[in-house]
Order: sequence, then structure tokens, then C-alpha cells
Amino acid sequence: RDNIQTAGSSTVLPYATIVAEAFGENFDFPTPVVESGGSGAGRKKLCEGVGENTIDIANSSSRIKQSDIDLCASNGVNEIMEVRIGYDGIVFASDINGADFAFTPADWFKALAAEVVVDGAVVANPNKTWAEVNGDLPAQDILAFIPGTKHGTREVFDEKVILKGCEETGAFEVFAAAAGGDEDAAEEKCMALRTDGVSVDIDGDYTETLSRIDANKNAIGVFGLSFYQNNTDKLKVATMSGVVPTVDSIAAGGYPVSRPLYFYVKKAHLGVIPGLKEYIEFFVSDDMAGPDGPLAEYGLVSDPELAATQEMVASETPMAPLN
Amino acid sequence: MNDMTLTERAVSAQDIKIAAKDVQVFYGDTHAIKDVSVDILDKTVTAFIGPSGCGKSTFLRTLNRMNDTIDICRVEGDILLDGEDIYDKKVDPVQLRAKVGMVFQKPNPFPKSIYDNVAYGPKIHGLTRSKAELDEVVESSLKKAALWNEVKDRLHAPGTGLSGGQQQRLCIARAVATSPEVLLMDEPCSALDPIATAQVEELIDELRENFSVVIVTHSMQQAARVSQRTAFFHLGNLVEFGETGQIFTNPQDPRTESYITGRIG
Amino acid sequence: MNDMTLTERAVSAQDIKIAAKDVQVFYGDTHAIKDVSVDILDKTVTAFIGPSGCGKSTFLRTLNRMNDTIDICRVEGDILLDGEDIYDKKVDPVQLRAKVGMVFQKPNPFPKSIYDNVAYGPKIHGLTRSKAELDEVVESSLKKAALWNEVKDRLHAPGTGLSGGQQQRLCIARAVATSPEVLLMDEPCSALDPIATAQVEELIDELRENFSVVIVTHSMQQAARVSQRTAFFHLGNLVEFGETGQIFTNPQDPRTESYITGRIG
Amino acid sequence: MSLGLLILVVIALAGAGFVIGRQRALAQAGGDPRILHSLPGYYGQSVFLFAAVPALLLLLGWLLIQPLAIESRVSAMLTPADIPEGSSSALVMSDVRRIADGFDAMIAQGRMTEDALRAMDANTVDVRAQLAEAGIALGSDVAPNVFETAKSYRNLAHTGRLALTVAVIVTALAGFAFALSRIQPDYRARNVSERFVRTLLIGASMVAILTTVGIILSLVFETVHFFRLYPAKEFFLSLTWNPQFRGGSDLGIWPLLWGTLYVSFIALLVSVPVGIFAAIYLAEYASKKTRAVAKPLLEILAGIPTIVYGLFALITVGPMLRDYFAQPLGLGASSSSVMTAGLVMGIMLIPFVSSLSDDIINAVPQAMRDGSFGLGATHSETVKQVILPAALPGIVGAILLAASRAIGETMIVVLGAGAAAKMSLNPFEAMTTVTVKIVSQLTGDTEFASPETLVAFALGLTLFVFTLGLNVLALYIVRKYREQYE
Amino acid sequence: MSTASTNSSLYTLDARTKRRNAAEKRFRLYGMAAVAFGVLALVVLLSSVLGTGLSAFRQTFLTTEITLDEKALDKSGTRDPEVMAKVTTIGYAKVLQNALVDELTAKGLLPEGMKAKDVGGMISKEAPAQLRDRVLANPDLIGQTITMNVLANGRIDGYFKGRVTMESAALDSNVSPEQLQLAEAMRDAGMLDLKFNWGFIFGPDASELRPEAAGLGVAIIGSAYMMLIVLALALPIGVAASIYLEEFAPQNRLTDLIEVNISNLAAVPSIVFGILGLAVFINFAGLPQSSPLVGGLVLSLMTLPTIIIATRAALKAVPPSIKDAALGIGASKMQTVFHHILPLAMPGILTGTIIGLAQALGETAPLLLIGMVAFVRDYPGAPPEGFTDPAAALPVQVYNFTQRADPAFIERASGAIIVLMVFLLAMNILAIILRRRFERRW
Ligand SMILES: Nc1ncnc2c1ncn2[C@@H]1O[C@H](COP(=O)(O)OP(=O)(O)OP(=O)(O)O)[C@@H](O)[C@H]1O
Ligand SMILES: Nc1ncnc2c1ncn2[C@@H]1O[C@H](COP(=O)(O)OP(=O)(O)OP(=O)(O)O)[C@@H](O)[C@H]1O
Ligand SMILES: [Mg+2]
Ligand SMILES: [Mg+2]
Repeated sequence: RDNIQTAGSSTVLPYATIVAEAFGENFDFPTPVVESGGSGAGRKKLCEGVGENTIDIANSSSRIKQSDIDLCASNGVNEIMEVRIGYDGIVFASDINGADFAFTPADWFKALAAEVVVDGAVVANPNKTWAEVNGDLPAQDILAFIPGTKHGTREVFDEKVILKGCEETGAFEVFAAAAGGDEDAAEEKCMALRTDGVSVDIDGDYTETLSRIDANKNAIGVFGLSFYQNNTDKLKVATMSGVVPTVDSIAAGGYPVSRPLYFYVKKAHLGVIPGLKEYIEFFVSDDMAGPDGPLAEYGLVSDPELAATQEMVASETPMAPLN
Repeated sequence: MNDMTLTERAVSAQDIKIAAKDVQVFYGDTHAIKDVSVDILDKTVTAFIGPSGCGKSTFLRTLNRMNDTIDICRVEGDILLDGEDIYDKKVDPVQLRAKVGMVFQKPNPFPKSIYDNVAYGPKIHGLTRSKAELDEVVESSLKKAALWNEVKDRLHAPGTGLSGGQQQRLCIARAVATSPEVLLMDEPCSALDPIATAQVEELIDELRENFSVVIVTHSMQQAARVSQRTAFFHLGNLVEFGETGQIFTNPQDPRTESYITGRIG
Repeated sequence: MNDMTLTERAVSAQDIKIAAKDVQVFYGDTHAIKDVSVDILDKTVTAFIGPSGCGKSTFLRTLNRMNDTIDICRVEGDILLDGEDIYDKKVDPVQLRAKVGMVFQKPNPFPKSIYDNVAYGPKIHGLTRSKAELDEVVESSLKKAALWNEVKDRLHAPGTGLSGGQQQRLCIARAVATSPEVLLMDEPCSALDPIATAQVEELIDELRENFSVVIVTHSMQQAARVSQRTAFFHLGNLVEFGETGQIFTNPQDPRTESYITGRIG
Repeated sequence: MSLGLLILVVIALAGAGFVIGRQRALAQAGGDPRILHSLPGYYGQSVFLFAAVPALLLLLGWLLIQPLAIESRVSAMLTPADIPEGSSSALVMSDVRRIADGFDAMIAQGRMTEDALRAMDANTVDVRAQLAEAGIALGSDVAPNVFETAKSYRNLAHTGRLALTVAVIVTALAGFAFALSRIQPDYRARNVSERFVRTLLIGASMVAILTTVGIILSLVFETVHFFRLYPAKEFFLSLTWNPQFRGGSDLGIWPLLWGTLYVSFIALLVSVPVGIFAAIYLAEYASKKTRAVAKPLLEILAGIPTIVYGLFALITVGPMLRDYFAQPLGLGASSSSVMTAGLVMGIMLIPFVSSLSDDIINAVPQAMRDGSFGLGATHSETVKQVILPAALPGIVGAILLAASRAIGETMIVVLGAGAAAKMSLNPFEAMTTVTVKIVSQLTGDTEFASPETLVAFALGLTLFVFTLGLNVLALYIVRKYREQYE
Repeated sequence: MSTASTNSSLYTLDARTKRRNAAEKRFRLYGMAAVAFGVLALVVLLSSVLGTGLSAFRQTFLTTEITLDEKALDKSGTRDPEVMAKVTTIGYAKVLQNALVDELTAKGLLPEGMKAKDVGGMISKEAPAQLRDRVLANPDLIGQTITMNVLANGRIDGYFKGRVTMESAALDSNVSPEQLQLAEAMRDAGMLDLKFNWGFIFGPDASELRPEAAGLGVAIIGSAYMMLIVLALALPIGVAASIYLEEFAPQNRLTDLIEVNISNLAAVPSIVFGILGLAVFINFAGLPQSSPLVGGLVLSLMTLPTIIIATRAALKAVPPSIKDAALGIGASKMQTVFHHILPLAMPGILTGTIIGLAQALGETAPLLLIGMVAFVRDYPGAPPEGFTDPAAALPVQVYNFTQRADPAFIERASGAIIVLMVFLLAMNILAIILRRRFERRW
């Protein structure tokens, strides 16, 4: 095998293909093969073992889990390099011709949670319009297209929006008190979303969400920043806690909903699979992953600590155990 | 048998049931029936005889437009049933075929039970009002076709599991059950044993009292026994047509004569 | 015809070709053939007669194991061909059927050309060495079946486009083309006109010089004309079996007598 | 000798066998094929089969067994010291294999000679680096003993390959000679070669069984793993499906099963009547030209990628159903619904029903039609009462096939019916199916060893067993019904 | 009993016949409606696909003159390709951008205040790679002025196809109305034109940044390889299995088991075949992933039940009298099957094959697990080695295109569907012609 094989997250996929394409053009190595199939499946494939018929790199939209590391170890994949390539912003957007929205996590919690606290009592969510949630929002029916539970984005949404909103509104304490102080139970309660059709899980991708917004003009969808940037003529983005999501505002840490993106390299293949080292170095180079590179142009929030990553890649440092 | 009495009766029923004039039939380019004109009288049995492949079945099929089902088949000329052109556009072949029933040369029972095979016609034509009436029709038809005794215990067994002769009688019963005005029978007895043949011939004789019957047969004896009028076909031509007695005793055409005198079957 | 001379000839050929002993046939629970024992002599024509549904076809089909193809059919007893049990495990039914050919009651030509229908047997049995030889076999078979003149101009037209009688003769030609040792014919002439019938009977007579022929027929006359030995079946039983002359002139069993004397066909 | 070449040699040998066998048979018969038991071609065929089949089977078996045999011998050479901490002898063995293959590759590339290899010593040379140059990946540095093991592995493998080549060719020749020697005019060549062919046919039908076994094996392992993490009782009895990223999910199969049945039912409700009527029209009424055009046209429906249907459901059908049916009727405001997916899937399945049924209807003998027309039945009566019953077994097969496809479909459901697992009777509500969840859980971002991902295997296996039950039932019903007609 | 129709005229229909005729007409109408419904659905689907997809076959190209500056492209001046390769496409992009700015300025087309970067943004990101390849292949070009015909950026292309408008551009962060105005001016000056885009059919896929360059070449080859394998495996095995089950198998537990198994396999979700393929062909047998070989094997297994079910139904429909006829003249069962039954069952077998192949050709889910849902830019080699090279497939390409953010991929997804259907049609025409030849009533 003379080409690099990577697999994993469909969120990382576009970035990986951009790099792979440029790599193929500028180096004498063949263009790497980039599979999609999900972060979980990618990491599983990475951990299948060492050798030609296993992949070299797993793209992942979330950090590797201990269970994956264990699986790797049991298959003889002992040294893995973790490369963080940047951040993915998660934005809320609605139809371009619709009303403007300025959200806070609390709004989302009150709009979508299965149960909310009204006057100190836990009741089934009664809110029908955004105005009922927050008087400043338009009086538009609540309809939200959020990623299905298979998506990594959903995890971020749950934690950084819903859970945060739950805490902000004080519902968390009420739930915790009701559960006898069990915080885990309270968290779970916070993140239980309504099932009456107001919150719609999307198992497909952002294009599906966009089509659904096309068909339901008063819906709000959850998108990746890059997707939004490619469709600014169709979507109107909402602010979150008063911050407009942009590459810069996310990099600066002002916009709260974002997550890091990674890829994992099987160290045993370095120096063995032709071009592998060159490829990962090229990936994290300033030309690619820097703030002015094509990845940022496409919507990747460049990692402020890219230099450290470049260093790590150059010295082939494997990742430390998860803490 | 009694040719004389039969002929006499035939003369008394002079209404023409079916009048075929200058009929031509083509299968693609093959000219299968050439310029045939025949009058089928009411309440009469007409026999078609002639060597194999001469066009008997073909002509028979034109009489109830069964040839419509063969793509390449084309009919020219006029065929009048009770004075009405059956190839007229206004004519519904379905209604025509209800009046002009048919028994085919190869037995073709439906893949259904014996009972359903016979009940099929009465059901689609709405001839019976109740199940009991239908049962009756089925029974009487099977009796007429001389099959009742053999199948009465297994009316609900499949019709395709019968012996060849039984299948043919089933097809006769099926045709009789719809009580057509004209019954076209293409070699109905060829697969039957003498006893069954006699019974079918009896049936034909019985039917003749109300209806007209056209029968294709290879058996000269059978033609002589059951028919009042006989048509002799040869290579697609109608060679001779007339009273059965006259055809068999005094044929006008040398071809008829040579066919008759080779009488064997 | 000349029953006497035929009987005489039959006596001269005494080798038993097929010996059936205590044969029972069941269709599921139906007992279709009950305890039948028959010896088919070589170079002899044996006729099976009997009312419709009595089991003639069924018994005929046991002789070349064609009933193997009917799932629910079960055969008991011994059938020996040239002294060898044809139901023995070692026997290849294919080889058996090549020796014991069959013409079916309902004509069933292949949906192929007339030529291919006839040429099929010789081809699979490798009976000819060249195309010319094959052509010859096809021609002679069609001639024997009295079909040649009608189809010689359209050998490559489909066999299914023939008239009923032509189809039947095609099937006979097809069976003859493989030159079997025994030929089983299930009502081969029922769809044929007298002339064709005479030709087929002639063929049977010709075949008899080398082979043995078993023929099912409903025509007593035909049985008398072509066969040397006749078996009379009734309700699955073999009622009487013997020299044709004797069966027709001096039947032993009252059932035979009543069947014969109702002679009509 | 490479494998491909070996196979070619065997086949060439067998081909020659065909010609020689045929000629020999003819020669024995003095050039007159009539003396032969079978057609001369069958004698050729029997030689062909005897030469080719046993040899190829031997080849296959050898290829399966040789690695095992060699491995068990070679792995004895490894000492416990060769196995690094946290590794296993199996892993080291795979390194051994890779090293051996690597040297083959290097020699093939001309980077090394056999002699150089024999002289090579892992203590002095960096084997890993050398192999890396040739593009062969190794997990770790090569210990000397491992290297020696690899060398002997390679030697054994080469000897084995040589032995294989010899054995296969000898077998082929033996089969050749044996079959040829048996040729006599009364040798039953046709029976022999037909028995051979029959065995091949049986083998072909065994592929289905093997596939099933393969599917079960590939599902069962992870399913067990799943049930270790998640209580089976919950899976089979819980009525909620609500996977969570952080664990604590409800993974009850019923909402999914219900959605599957509901969507498939509606899809069949569309495709079966439309398909059968279309088949009837094409086979019975349409002119030859219409049929020649319409049938392939309908078949295109089966070939349109399902994503197109999905988008059609999402963009066109869903909103239309919502605006004109669901909302006026007060049945909900969801644009994705069971109805949407079912309807669109029904369209996709039309050709499955129509094309297969059309062929079957067309095969009903004309005599059946004649019989019915002759009694004065209209065409539709003929179709309904004579032709359809006669064609029933085949039509049932077509419907079963369509149902199967409906159960297995993903894309249309994702885009048409949504992703919400719900149990509701309202056809205008969003639901989802087992298949969709298998795909989404399997390709999601959750870690692999979590119940949320592994549930896909349990779902797959359960669906497999479930449809198996349905099929047994269908077979039983068809059998029972068919008995009336045979 | 015998009253039904006596003496009624044939020209006038009695009430019952009228009713029956009405029922007949209705029935016929249902049939027609069913066919019409199917065809209509096809027309709607096709027209939406064609409507959005046909434009993918035409693409906007930009023609410009470029002076290849030695300073930028070969600092060493050695003309040694290895040294020159150090200059990446980023460097070439600058050269292109400057060349275009210069030309526009010379022609007086450059609007006031437009940034050079915006001008460069009108060229496809594929163009620098083309230029680089051209220069590296022929280093002597350096210093010369050459004419390049390169792809225009996807949004510019979208403007000429009506996807992008001035209004949407005002909202679009990737293109500005000024750029569109410039594009129009350039078209009038003959620098931009819409041409048939062979690259879409034969070129490899491209990343999200350059939708205009994405092509289907690799996917077409991958699909073709897989279909070859499916045809070579599924058809013979399927027909052989059907023949055994229908004509030879005794009625017993084993054959029942096989029968149920086969219909059950038809109901197995296609992704499960992917799981099987991953476990058996890749992990157990060690075949390379992302390869058409594994894809073809998996799709063969998936198609097999369809072919078997169709074939068995067709075999069953052959009238037993034909079988009797052949057996009666001493044909063996095998000969009967191969000489008579199989030809008569051929139409049904071919229908099953058509439907099975259509299904296999359009399937994505099983490919997901065996690594074929991937971004592959290198063409697989010629068979047989090519069967093990990584490749994509047409439905995968469609699936990938629909997932991408840039709206320009929508037309390409539809274009890919058109290609897929042409592919399917080409495959089917042979089968349909064959089927017509075998069709006959008896
Ligand atoms: N396939 C079958 N399944 C069930 N019963 C059958 C089958 N074939 C024939 N039978 C029955 O077996 C009996 C004998 O049938 P057979 O066909 O042998 O009669 P036959 O003497 O040839 O009559 P015919 O002169 O009418 O052809 C009949 O009662 C018939 O109904
Ligand atoms: N469907 C058809 N296609 C083409 N030619 C046909 C068709 N049916 C019959 N023929 C031809 O038309 C001629 C007359 O056939 P027809 O069936 O009318 O003969 P027939 O008199 O009934 O003969 P038989 O007594 O043998 O049944 C024959 O030459 C026959 O081959
Ligand atoms: Mg006729
Ligand atoms: Mg019989």
C-alpha cells in the first residue's frame, strides 16, 4: 500500500479532504484516501491493529475515549499521536427572511427541555412560542432542528447550551433537590428534551437541516460554522449570549458553543507508510491550518496553540494517558 | 343411425342463426381461411369436418371472435349472428361470447377446483341468485357432461388433477353451465371413451332442442350421428356444405368423396 | 380388419419386453392403479382401453417413469424391462426414457421451431453425425408422422403455431426421431383426421416390426385394427388382458363385454 | 509459481482434457458417436471436471490450512522473552508474517537477494528501517529471535507453496488420467458430469447459508458484548428509545420495530396495488410497444439512488402532505412522517412488484385465457379469477421481495420519516426504523465500545431473527394456499 | 337459468353487460393509472434530477495570459523540477492572481478599489495545480507568456447558471456583487465562457473548496469494477442456486431452510452486509479496504437473494407439459433445465438481474463500512490489480456531494445521479434486448 488511509468523523472530513487534495498536488505522494463513517467507527478502525490493512489516521470530532485506547492496546496499537487541528463553531441559524434571534443558553433550555421549572414547581414544558420563553424573542412557534444523538455536535449542544441554560435558570438546583442531591440525575433531567415534535432530531447532515428549514420557514437549525459560512445567502445566524459567531469570535473565546477537532495517528505507521509524516506535518502547517490558510477560509477556527501542535508532530510525541 | 329423421327436423327449423359471408382469415401472411360462406341454422347441429390443418378450428374461432386473442390473426368478410354483424364496432365480444360458447380442442381447465371451474361462467354472468341455485347449476352441468359420478366426491379437488378425458368433460360442463345460444365445440369427444362420447352426443342432441351447436370432429360416424348439416373444409376452402345425409351419401365434390370414402375413424 | 393375421403374427414374437407385476399407483391417498400385472411383448402392439379416468395414462406413465415428475405420485410393485427392474436405484430414468419413448395425450410441442422440436431427441442422444444426417432424420420422422407435406415449407416456424392435429403429429415425429425400443402413445390419434390416423396406424404397424408399441385409445376400432394384444382397464383395475381378437370377440369379463358392446367411437 | 498462474495452468490442463477426452471417446467408438453412451462432449466435460475441480478444491483447502499449520510450527520457536509487555504471541506472529512478506516484497523489488537475506542478522541491521524503505509497516523493532522466526516462517511458506504447486498439478494430472482412462463407449459420462454439475448447483445454493452464517457470526459477537453492557430485558421490553452520549440511554427496540412495520406497511400499501395493476396492464392490455417502453421505464424507478427519493420526500412530499392532509385534519404539523416515507418508498418499490409479476403473468399459458374468454368473461374477470390465481406463487414472491426491501431501506426513512423513535398510530407523525438506527448508531461519533454503538449489532441481529420469523410464516402460508391449486 | 340473454340484440348492451363493461373499463383504467402513476413519479423525479443536474455538465472557464516569472517560480534558476517543486500551489496561486489582475488592468476592466485577492478569488483553486503541473512538466516555459484556460470559481459559475444572483451575492460571504459584475464584464470581453465540462465525467473528486473541479471519473471506474464483479458472481451463483432449489432439491428440511434463508437475506438491511463484508473479507480474509473487490463481493451477496427469488418465480412459471415433453424423449433433468426451462424462464431471470443490479449500483450503506465512502482522487489501475486499488462508487459520490456545504455541490449531486442512471441504462439495455428476445407466450 502506498497511499495514506484515514477514516472517521464527517465533521473533520471536509478539512481532511482539503488538506489531502493540496498534499496530493504538492507532493510526490499519492493523494491520501479519506473515508467518512463517524468518529467512533474511525477510532475503532484505527485500533484494529498495526499493518497494511489497517488505517493510519482516525479523524475525530471528539476526544478519544479510554475504551478506545484500551481497544487499541489490546490490538497492539500502543502509541497514538493526538493532533488537535482547530475548533469547530456550532451556530444557530434560521431562514434568511425570518426574524432575528438573540439567544442565551437559558432560552434554549426553556424552549426545548422536557420539564422546566415554573414558579419553583417542575412542570412539563408549556412553552409554544419563543416569546413565551423570553419576551425579547419574536412570537414565533418553537421548532428546532438539532443534531441526532449520533452526532458529536449534539454532545456539545447538550453540554454547552442546554445544561448551561439549565444551570443559569436555576432549574438545575431544583432538579438536584428533587433527586435528593444527585447531580448526575439532575444533569440527565436537564438534558431530557421534549418529544412533542418541537425539537426534531436530525440523523442526517447539515444539508438535511437546511432543506428542512427550507420546508419549515419558522424553524431554527443547528449548524457547523463552516456550513453556515457557505450558505450565508440562505441562513441568518443568531447570536448566543450576545456574541455573533465568527472564526475570530470563537478563536477569541467569546462565543461559547464550540468544540475541538482532532485526528489520531498510529505512530507505528510513521516512517513506514510513505508520506505519512509529511502529510500530518503539512496538515498542521501554517499554510494549511493557520489563521489565513484554506482551512480557516473554509470555516475551521484556527487553534491558537498551533505552534505547540506543530512541535509535537515534528517530534512524534505520542499522546499521554487520558486524565 | 337415424339420419332421415334428423334431416327432417332440421328442415323445420329454418331460421339462420349465424350467417358467415365470404370470410377470409389470415395468420400474418398465411391465408388460413379462403372465402368461406356458411349458414348455421338455429336449433341444428352443424358439423365441420376435414383433414387436420384445413382451418376448422380457425373458422370456428371466428364465430365467437376468439381469434381476437391472437395478435397476428386477421378476419375479413361478414359474420352475422341473428342478423347482426358480430365484427361490428358496437358489438361487445364479451356479450357475444356469452351467447356463443366454446369448448376447445385441448382441454384447458382453470387451476381451480372442479366446482369453481363450472361455477365460473354462471358467476360472471350472474345467472344464479343463490348458492343453492349455483350448486344446482354445477351439478346439472356436470351431469350433462357425464362427469358428475366421477367427481361428485371431490368437487373441491383441483380440476387440473383430472385425467385427460375428465378434463375435457369438465370443459364441456363449464361451457354448458353458461347456457349459450350457440355452442362451438372443437373436437369435444376426441379424448373421450365411447360411453362418455355417447353421453356427450346425447347432450348435444338435447341442446339442439333450444340452441344451435357447431361441432368440429374427425369422426365421420360422429358427424353422421349427431349433425343435421355438415361442412367439409379442405386447405382453407369450404368444399361442400349441406344436409349431413346428402354429404355422406351423395357428395358433390370429388375431394369430399375421397375424404369420406377413406372413412376409417 | 384382419384380426386373424395379426394375432398369428403376435404369437410368433413371444419375448416379453416389459413385465409389470402387481403394480400399485397412488396419487396422494387416491389409489389410481390397483394391482395390475401386464406383460408387454416385443414386436407387438398392445392397446390399453377403458373408460375415461380408469388409469390408462397413469399406468402408461409408470412404464417409463414419467410419473417421477409428479410429486404426489407413488408406485409400488415391479416393472421389468428386458428383465431389469426399471425402478431399481441403479437405473437411470433418462436412459430408460430414451429406450421407452412417449407421446402425450395433450400435444405439447416445445416453443421452438418445428425442426428443432424433431431434431432435439437425436441431438441429445447423439444419433446423428452430421447436419445432413440430422436433416434426414427430421424429414423421415416428419414423414412417418404424416406431417412432412404440411410443414416442409415452414420448418423454422414455431411448433406452437400449428393446428391441434398438426401439433400432435409433431409430437409423434419427435418421439419417433429418437428411435425408441418401446413407444408409449397416449391417444395419439384423438386429434387426428381419418387420413392422418390411417397414416399413424401405418406407422405403428411399421414400428412393430422392430419395436414394441403401447397405445392408449378410446376407439375400439383402432384397438382392433392396430393391436395384437389388448388390456381393458376399469376403475384402476386390469379387468381383462389378452389377444385382441379374443377380447373383442369373446370377452371373459362382463364389464369388458358391456364396454365393448356399447361400441360406438 | 504465482497463484493466478497455477490456476491458469490447471484450467488449461482441464481444457486440454476436454478436447482429448472428447476425441478419445470418439476414437474408441470408431468415430461413430452413436455407439457411445453419451454425447462426445460429455466425455470431454467429465475429463475437464475431474482435472479441474479436485485440483482447485485442493488448492483452496491448502490455502486455508497451510498458514495454520505453518504458524503452529513456527510459533513454537518464539520464546516468552520475544513477546513484549502488553502484547501477545498472536501480535508477534503477525509481525513475523509481515516481516516474511516484507522480504518477499523486497526481493521482488530487487532491493535484496536471497543470499543477502540468509546472511542478514537482526542484531547488526535495523530490519524495521529496511522494511520501511520498501513500504512495509512494522509495529515495533524486530528482536533477533523474531527475525529468525520470520526467516523460517518464510522458508516454510516457500516450501509449502512449492509443495502446493506440485500437489495441485499432480492432482490435476491424476484426475485427468483417471477420467481419461475410464472413457469407454459405455461409460456414463453424462451422468458423471451431470452429478458434478449438480454438486456445483448445490454449492451455489449453499452460498445463501454461508452468508447467513457469516452475518450471524459477524453480529453475534458484538451483540453479546452489548448485552454485557446493557440489560437484555430493557432492550426487548422497554418502550423508549433514547440514546444519550454520556450513557444512561434507553435502548428499547419496540419503537423502532413499530416504525419499521408501519413504514413498510404503508410502502406496501402503495406499491402492491400499483405494482400489480401496472403488471396486469402491461402484460394483458398494453400493446407490445407500450410494454416495451413502459416496463423498462418503471424499472428505472428501482435504479434511482434512494437519496433522490429521500430528497423528494423531504422537499416535496413531506410539506405537501403536511399542508394538505395533516394540518387540515388536525393530525399534526410534522413534515416528516411515516406517511411521507411510506408513500415515497412505495414508489420506489413499484418495479419490484410490477416487473416480476409482469413476467409471471406473461408466463400463464394462453389456453387459460382462451378458456375464460370462451365462456364470455371480460378481460378483467379473466385476470382476476383465472390469471392471478395461476400466477399467485410468483406474485407472492415479488411482494415478499418488495417487503424485504422496505424493511432494509435507510435513506428514504431518514429524510422522509425523520429520526424520532416513537410508537404512535398517527401516520402523520415522525417515526423511524430499525435499519435507520443501525446505520446511525454505527456511523455516529460515539465511542465504539459503548452500548450506544454496539446496540446496532443487537438491532441487526434482532431484526434478522424477526424477519426470519416473518419469512417462516410467509412460507407456511404460501405453502398452505398453494396446495389448493396443485 | 337460460334466460340471461336470449334474443337480446348484440348491438344493445344489457344492463349487466354494461355493468361488467364498466367494471372492465375501470379495471383497465386502474391498470393504466398504475402505470401512469409510476411513469409520472419517474418523470417528476427525473425532471427534478435533470433540472438541477444537467447544468453540472457545463462549466465556466476563464482564459487568461500568464507570464511565468522566474523569480516567483524558480528562484534557483536551475530549471531542475525537483528544486522547482518546492514552490507550492500557493505560490502559483499568487502568480495566477497577479496575471489576472494585470490583464484586467490592461483591458481596463478592473473596477475601482477591488482587491487583488478578490480578483484571484474568481479563479478556481484547481487552477494553480494545473499551472504547476504544466510548468513542472515543461520547465522551459518559465519566462514565457502562456495562455491558460482554467476553471472559474464555483460561485462565478453559479452566477452564469442562475444559482447565484446579485441579491444572494450581497448576502453571501464567499462572493460579492462586484465580483459578479466583473465576471459579466469579463464574459463580454471573451475571457469567460460556459463550455461542456469533460472534467465532470472523467475527473476525480475535489475537496469542498473547489466544487467546480469535482468529477466522477474515479467513481465511475469503481462502480464499473464492482458491477463487473457482481455480474460475474451474483448472476451465475443466483441462477445455479435457483435451479437447484426449484428443479432438483428434494422437499426436505434443508431445502426449506435454504428457502427461508434466501427470502430472509433479502430483508437484511444492506448495512448489515457491510458489517459482514468488514468482518469476513477485510478482517478475516485480509482483502484491502476501500477496494472495488470487497465492494463487489459485498454487493454480490446482497444482490443474490433478489436474483434467486426472481429466478425461482420464473422457473416455477414454466408449464410442466414442456418438462414432460423433454423428459419423455429421454432428455435428462439437467438437459431439460438447460435446454428448455431456462430459456423460457430467461425474461424473469433478466428482470431479476436488472432489478438486482440497479439496487447494487445505487447502494451506499454497505460501502460505508468497507471504506468505500471515501474521498479518493487517484484512479484505480487496470484490472485485475485495479480491483484492489482504492476507489469510490457513483452512489457514494452522490452521497458525498449531497453532504457538502457549498451549494454548488447540489447540481453536481444531481449530475452524478444522471451519470449513474445513464450507467444503469447502458447496463440494462442489453438485458432488456435479451429479455425481449426470450419473451413468448405458449
Ligand atoms: N396428477 C394427478 N393428481 C391427482 N389425481 C390424478 C392425477 N392424474 C390423474 N389422477 C386421477 O387418477 C385417475 C386415473 O387418471 P388417468 O389420467 O390415468 O386416466 P385415463 O385412464 O388416462 O383417462 P382418460 O382416458 O380420460 O385420459 C383419475 O381418477 C384421475 O382423476
Ligand atoms: N396461431 C397460429 N399462428 C399461425 N398459424 C396458425 C395458427 N393457428 C393455426 N395456424 C395455421 O392455420 C392453419 C389452420 O389451422 P387450424 O387450427 O384451423 O386447423 P384445424 O382444421 O383445426 O386442424 P386440426 O384438425 O389439426 O385441429 C394451419 O395450417 C395452422 O398451421
Ligand atoms: Mg383444430
Ligand atoms: Mg389419459
